[in-house]
Amino acid sequence: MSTDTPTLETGEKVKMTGQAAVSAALFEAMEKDPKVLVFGEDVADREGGGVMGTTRGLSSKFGDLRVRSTPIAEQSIIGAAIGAAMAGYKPVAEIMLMNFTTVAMDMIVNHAAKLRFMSGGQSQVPLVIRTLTGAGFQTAGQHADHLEAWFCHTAGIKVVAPSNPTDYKGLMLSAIQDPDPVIFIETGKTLFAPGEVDPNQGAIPLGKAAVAMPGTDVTLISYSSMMFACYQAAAELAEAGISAEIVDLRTVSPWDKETVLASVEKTGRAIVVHEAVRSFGPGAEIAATIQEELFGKLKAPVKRLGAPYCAVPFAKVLEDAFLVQPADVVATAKAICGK
Amino acid sequence: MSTDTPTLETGEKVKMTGQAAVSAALFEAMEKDPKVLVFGEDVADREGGGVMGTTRGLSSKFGDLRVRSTPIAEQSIIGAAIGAAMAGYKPVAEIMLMNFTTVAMDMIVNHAAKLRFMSGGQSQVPLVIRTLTGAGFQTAGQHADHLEAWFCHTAGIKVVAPSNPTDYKGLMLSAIQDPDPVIFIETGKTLFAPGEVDPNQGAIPLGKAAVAMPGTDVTLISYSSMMFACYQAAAELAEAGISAEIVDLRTVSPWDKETVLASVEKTGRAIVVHEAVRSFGPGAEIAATIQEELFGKLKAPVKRLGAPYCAVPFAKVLEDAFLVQPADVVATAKAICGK
Amino acid sequence: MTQASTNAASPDAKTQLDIFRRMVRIERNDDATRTQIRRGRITAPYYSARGQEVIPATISALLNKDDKICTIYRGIHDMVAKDMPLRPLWAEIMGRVDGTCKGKGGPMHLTHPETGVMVTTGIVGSSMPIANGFAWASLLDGSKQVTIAYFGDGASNIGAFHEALNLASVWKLPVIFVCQNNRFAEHTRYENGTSVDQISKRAIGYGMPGYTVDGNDPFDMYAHAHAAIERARAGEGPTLLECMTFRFHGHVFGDADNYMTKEEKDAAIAADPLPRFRQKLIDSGVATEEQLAKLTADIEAEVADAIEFGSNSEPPSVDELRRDVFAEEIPA
Amino acid sequence: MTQASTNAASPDAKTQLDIFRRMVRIERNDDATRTQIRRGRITAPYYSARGQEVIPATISALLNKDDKICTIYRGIHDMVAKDMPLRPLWAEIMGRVDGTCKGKGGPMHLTHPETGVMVTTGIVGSSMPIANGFAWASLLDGSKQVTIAYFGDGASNIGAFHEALNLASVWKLPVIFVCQNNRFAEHTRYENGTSVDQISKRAIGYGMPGYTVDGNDPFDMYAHAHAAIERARAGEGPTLLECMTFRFHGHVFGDADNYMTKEEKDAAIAADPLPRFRQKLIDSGVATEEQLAKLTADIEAEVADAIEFGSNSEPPSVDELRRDVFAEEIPA
Ligand SMILES: Cc1ncc(C[n+]2csc(CCOP(=O)(O)OP(=O)(O)O)c2C)c(N)n1
Ligand SMILES: Cc1ncc(C[n+]2csc(CCOP(=O)(O)OP(=O)(O)O)c2C)c(N)n1
Ligand SMILES: [Mg+2]
Ligand SMILES: [Mg+2]
Repeated sequence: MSTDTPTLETGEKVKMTGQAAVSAALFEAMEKDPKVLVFGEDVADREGGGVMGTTRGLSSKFGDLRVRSTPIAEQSIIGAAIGAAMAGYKPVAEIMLMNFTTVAMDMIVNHAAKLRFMSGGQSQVPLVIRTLTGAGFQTAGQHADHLEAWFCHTAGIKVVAPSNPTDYKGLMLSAIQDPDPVIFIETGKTLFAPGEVDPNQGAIPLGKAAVAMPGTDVTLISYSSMMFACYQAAAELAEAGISAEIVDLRTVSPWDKETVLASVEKTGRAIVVHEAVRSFGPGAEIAATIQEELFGKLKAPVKRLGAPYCAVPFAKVLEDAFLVQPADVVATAKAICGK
Repeated sequence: MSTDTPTLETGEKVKMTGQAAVSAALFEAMEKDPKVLVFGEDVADREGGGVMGTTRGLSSKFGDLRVRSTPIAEQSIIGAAIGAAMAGYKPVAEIMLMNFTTVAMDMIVNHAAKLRFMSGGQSQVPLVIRTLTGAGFQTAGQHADHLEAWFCHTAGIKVVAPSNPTDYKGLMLSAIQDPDPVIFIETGKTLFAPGEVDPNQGAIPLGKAAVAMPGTDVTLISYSSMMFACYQAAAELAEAGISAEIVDLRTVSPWDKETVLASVEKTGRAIVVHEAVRSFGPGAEIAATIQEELFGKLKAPVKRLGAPYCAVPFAKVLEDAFLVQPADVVATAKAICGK
Repeated sequence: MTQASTNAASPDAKTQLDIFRRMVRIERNDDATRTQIRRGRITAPYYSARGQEVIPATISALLNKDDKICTIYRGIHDMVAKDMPLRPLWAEIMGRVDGTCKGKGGPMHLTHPETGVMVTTGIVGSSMPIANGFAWASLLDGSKQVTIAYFGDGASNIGAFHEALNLASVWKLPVIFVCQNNRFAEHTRYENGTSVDQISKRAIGYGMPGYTVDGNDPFDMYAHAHAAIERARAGEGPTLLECMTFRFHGHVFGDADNYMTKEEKDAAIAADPLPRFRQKLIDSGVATEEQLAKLTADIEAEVADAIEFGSNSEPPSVDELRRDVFAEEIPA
Repeated sequence: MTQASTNAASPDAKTQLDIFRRMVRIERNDDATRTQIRRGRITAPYYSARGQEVIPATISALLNKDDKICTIYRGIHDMVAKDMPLRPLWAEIMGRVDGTCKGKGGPMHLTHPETGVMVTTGIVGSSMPIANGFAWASLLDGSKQVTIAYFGDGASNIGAFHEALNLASVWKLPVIFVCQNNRFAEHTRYENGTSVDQISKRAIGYGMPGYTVDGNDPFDMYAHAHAAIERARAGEGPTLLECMTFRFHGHVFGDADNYMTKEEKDAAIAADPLPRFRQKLIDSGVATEEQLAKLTADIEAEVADAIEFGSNSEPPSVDELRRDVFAEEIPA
């Protein structure tokens, strides 16, 4: 994986994966701001630059103090990030997989998210937690959970979940610059899918959704890997004469109510689609808000699609059934559009 | 605090606090089933029978092996509970305060909740996690969080949150007998409020809500401490000519859809009230479900009342503003009833 | 390699052969697994323990069927050593309904309580706190059962290790903490993540005996595991065993290994404990070449049969997503 | 009480007086706090550190203003020792807008970065991992700053302790882990929760120096803290200091104390380090009775002024719920 930002004419896009985009953002941010740090398990080049290679090259370029591999000790990873952030640095800490945030929840929730508030604004904790997750690779019950709902429910930490290389780059740049803690969710599916990226892609503001595809009959609200299912569903729906608008939240908390409500007000119908378990999932907040804000203006109930209430299963056939499929989106959209 | 179950004529109720009710349930369960264990920080009588005294007397009666004080090490508390539960015991483990579940999330979420599923049903983990929380005592940002939404979103663990002494007793008895993990939430406000309890009070099934007060105009859906705000609000609403029905969920996950939907179908209006932060809180799931199931039948949007998006503050004036007050419930109910 | 026990136990001929049988079963099974992955017939991530056979083989030779183990993602060798039947094991790693976990757990969460394989976890460090619970249950039962918590060197740096060893010591639990120190945690070399030269020294901080053992030497392993198990059965409490070893195939199947030097890897493979022990059995007259060849052939047949069994098993029904979440099935 | 350092540093007369001043400031402040609680003028839970004054008083005498501390719910003594101004401290514990945290943190989360009081936490064990971050920042800055992580004996049994000490040692961070061993964790006696007779022995498991110190003796404290701080400033890495002490008022204000014997409590109070050190200063001619009386009177005036200040400060506006969640205020 090449880690240098390609030099091209402005406007000319380059093909890169989400991973290359994250890597490019890290290189740029570290280059520009000596306060940016990167650390986590195996992130330095001595350890291969990350198990996935996302941080490859950084330690060779920026030195072993700014880019550090850590012991397997997530509490101490986030703890060190908090202290360094409060002392003026901008750490990008990696928790290899989202399920491993479970051993660092105290540090994330009781400290990182709260210290600005509890200190009455004396302190700030500008850290980024990069973490990878997502089913589809048969890693089973402890390596693929989408736990963003927990962090969305935690006041004081932002939750970012890009779906494409451009957003990976732009949102990472913003997350690093942000004065508050951000959890930055990467997924296997989105990280390795290539896309066209402006080589000069700058920061994309947090908290702003994108209308990824315009439409008139139904709004599909999604983020992260499930954007793929939405695109595919929208294509199938178009054939069936249903025009779907797709909103990519990009930041799940705080989420962009204005964009979502404007879209649903227009279409009159909404389906929230995420990989996380449906029950008490992020989609519930969005559905509850839509029905409240657009009461009487909806043509159908707000629908939610998410994983069933169980752990991520191992067998491929079960994993496929666990994940929302484009066909589920299509069927739901047809049902609420009365087709 | 007396720990013996009072002996009275059947039907004659006794006055006791939620704490006495939990204690009575523990005594009964341990008496009846030698597999029931109790442990956690300071729970044995050598350490005073719990910081709050809830487990007082148990170790003297049932011995130091069945009732054990632990080091301050919540991962090892839950870990030991999991192993013992899988080996055929029924441990009631205490995590002193709900914020401290953050250091045991891996054990609770990745193991206790998933082991039955991941093992294809070979294993079961019948443990109860007792934990205390709730604002109102100026314990500030790290001692009063209502984190039940996290556990509701976690497949495989039940979430129980009693609001009165009878339910404390009956739900604790059920939680102990349940073949699956249960998190049992106690709050300072509900634990020390006295109520009338049938001395022979038996198990109350998990997953069943109670219509705590019948009404016709609006349904207040709540649980735990916020039931007090709902009762007070209902009294004030009655004076204003609004008849509120109050549903006490008792079990927050899996929750009793039938009872809630039947009530809201009748009243046409619903307000979900909880102490947890409103954003991405448990109320979102309930509101999202109601609007979906009762689309077109509602007279008003489903409303949600919960804490604002911030940490629990220290100053009394802030803490009061942080907590949903009866007046907030009243104002919301009046607004959706058009009064 | 460690403080010599005054009266160290030594495996008799029969036990030596038993240890060897378990080692071969592990090795043949591992080899077959990697072959099946290469052929695309298994699609799960696989953490080979090739090179680490002696540790669980020796320990299992000292355990009863009802003794328990809690192991990790790199733990199929621990299960095979504990005499877990291979048919449901293979069906499981192939994601089939006849798997021990009906295909729901897969290789990282394979369990088989019948043979004492209680928990297999993918979260570093988590085998230890849970093992304490089984050990506590044994105390309560008044049984003489022991529980083994297997984990890696990297896991000794995480909080769960500390909490578990402290609790086990305060409660004098019949548990043995077996660290399989293969000198790497994913891509991180031991000394770059661990602040002490020997993990066994951490036992001092828990008032617990701790030993660094040659995890590739069945005799050293036997002596120390025997003492630890006896101690646990006698109600004297836990022991920490740090068993030095090496993993031949990197962290995960497909790992490029370039965080280690070719020399150290070559040296470790050259010191492969399996042929060494095989030769020793022959040289010392414990077994003949023919016996061992037969033993290996029998195991190969068992593995082949298990693969066949797994391959012929059906995938689970999607209804399984609603089963085993709770005791009661979730309605469709 | 511990291995004698070969050239142990000793506080000169001026430093002794400085340590004493900090002790009195802690004690007078604590006394006033308990009085105000009894009068119902403070409603928060209060964890008195009466009896533990020597530890932070001595350490703070060795620190610069820009050195940092991370402390715990039982930590107001640590803050006062670090020269945190009393006015905003009192306004904070009274929940007023002029508090350091505008009344939002309260006594358990009092901080004051200006004097190096960076984090005060109510979660057992959590001061340590965060302290590492400040120490890492000092390394990156190339400064000579050190960070102190205060914690209790009970906290040495939780995972965060282990992870933090290991990381600090591997990274050679300029941090000192100061355990205030008051022999109880809430109601649990040291040995009923802790598997080793001295927490300092756990340092062995992290390849780190560790000492058990008489935390009630300013001379023993000074010698060990001096060495640890010098070591940290010299880039040689962390030290674990286990400082033996006692808390006179139980775990939390109102605590019935019946988990300890009257004898041990009486004995501890009889050995109160404050009058002992006071007498020593006079006996050794470091200060006169009058000087010390004046010093105490000045501090009493400072405390009285701070109480007055806090009492006159307003409660915060409810708009504060929307502030400091993020840098940007949340719209109403
Ligand atoms: C809490 C947690 N953090 C990180 C990981 C990712 N991870 C999986 S295996 C591993 C290395 C473990 O090394 P070691 O304990 O030495 O065991 P080995 O793999 O060498 O057998 C890591 C970091 C994890 N599974 N769990
Ligand atoms: C993770 C966690 N578990 C439990 C508690 C409850 N608790 C508060 S203080 C305390 C005792 C701590 O003892 P020690 O570390 O010795 O400090 P001391 O109070 O004696 O100063 C406990 C168990 C907590 N705050 N955090
Ligand atoms: Mg290893
Ligand atoms: Mg203590």
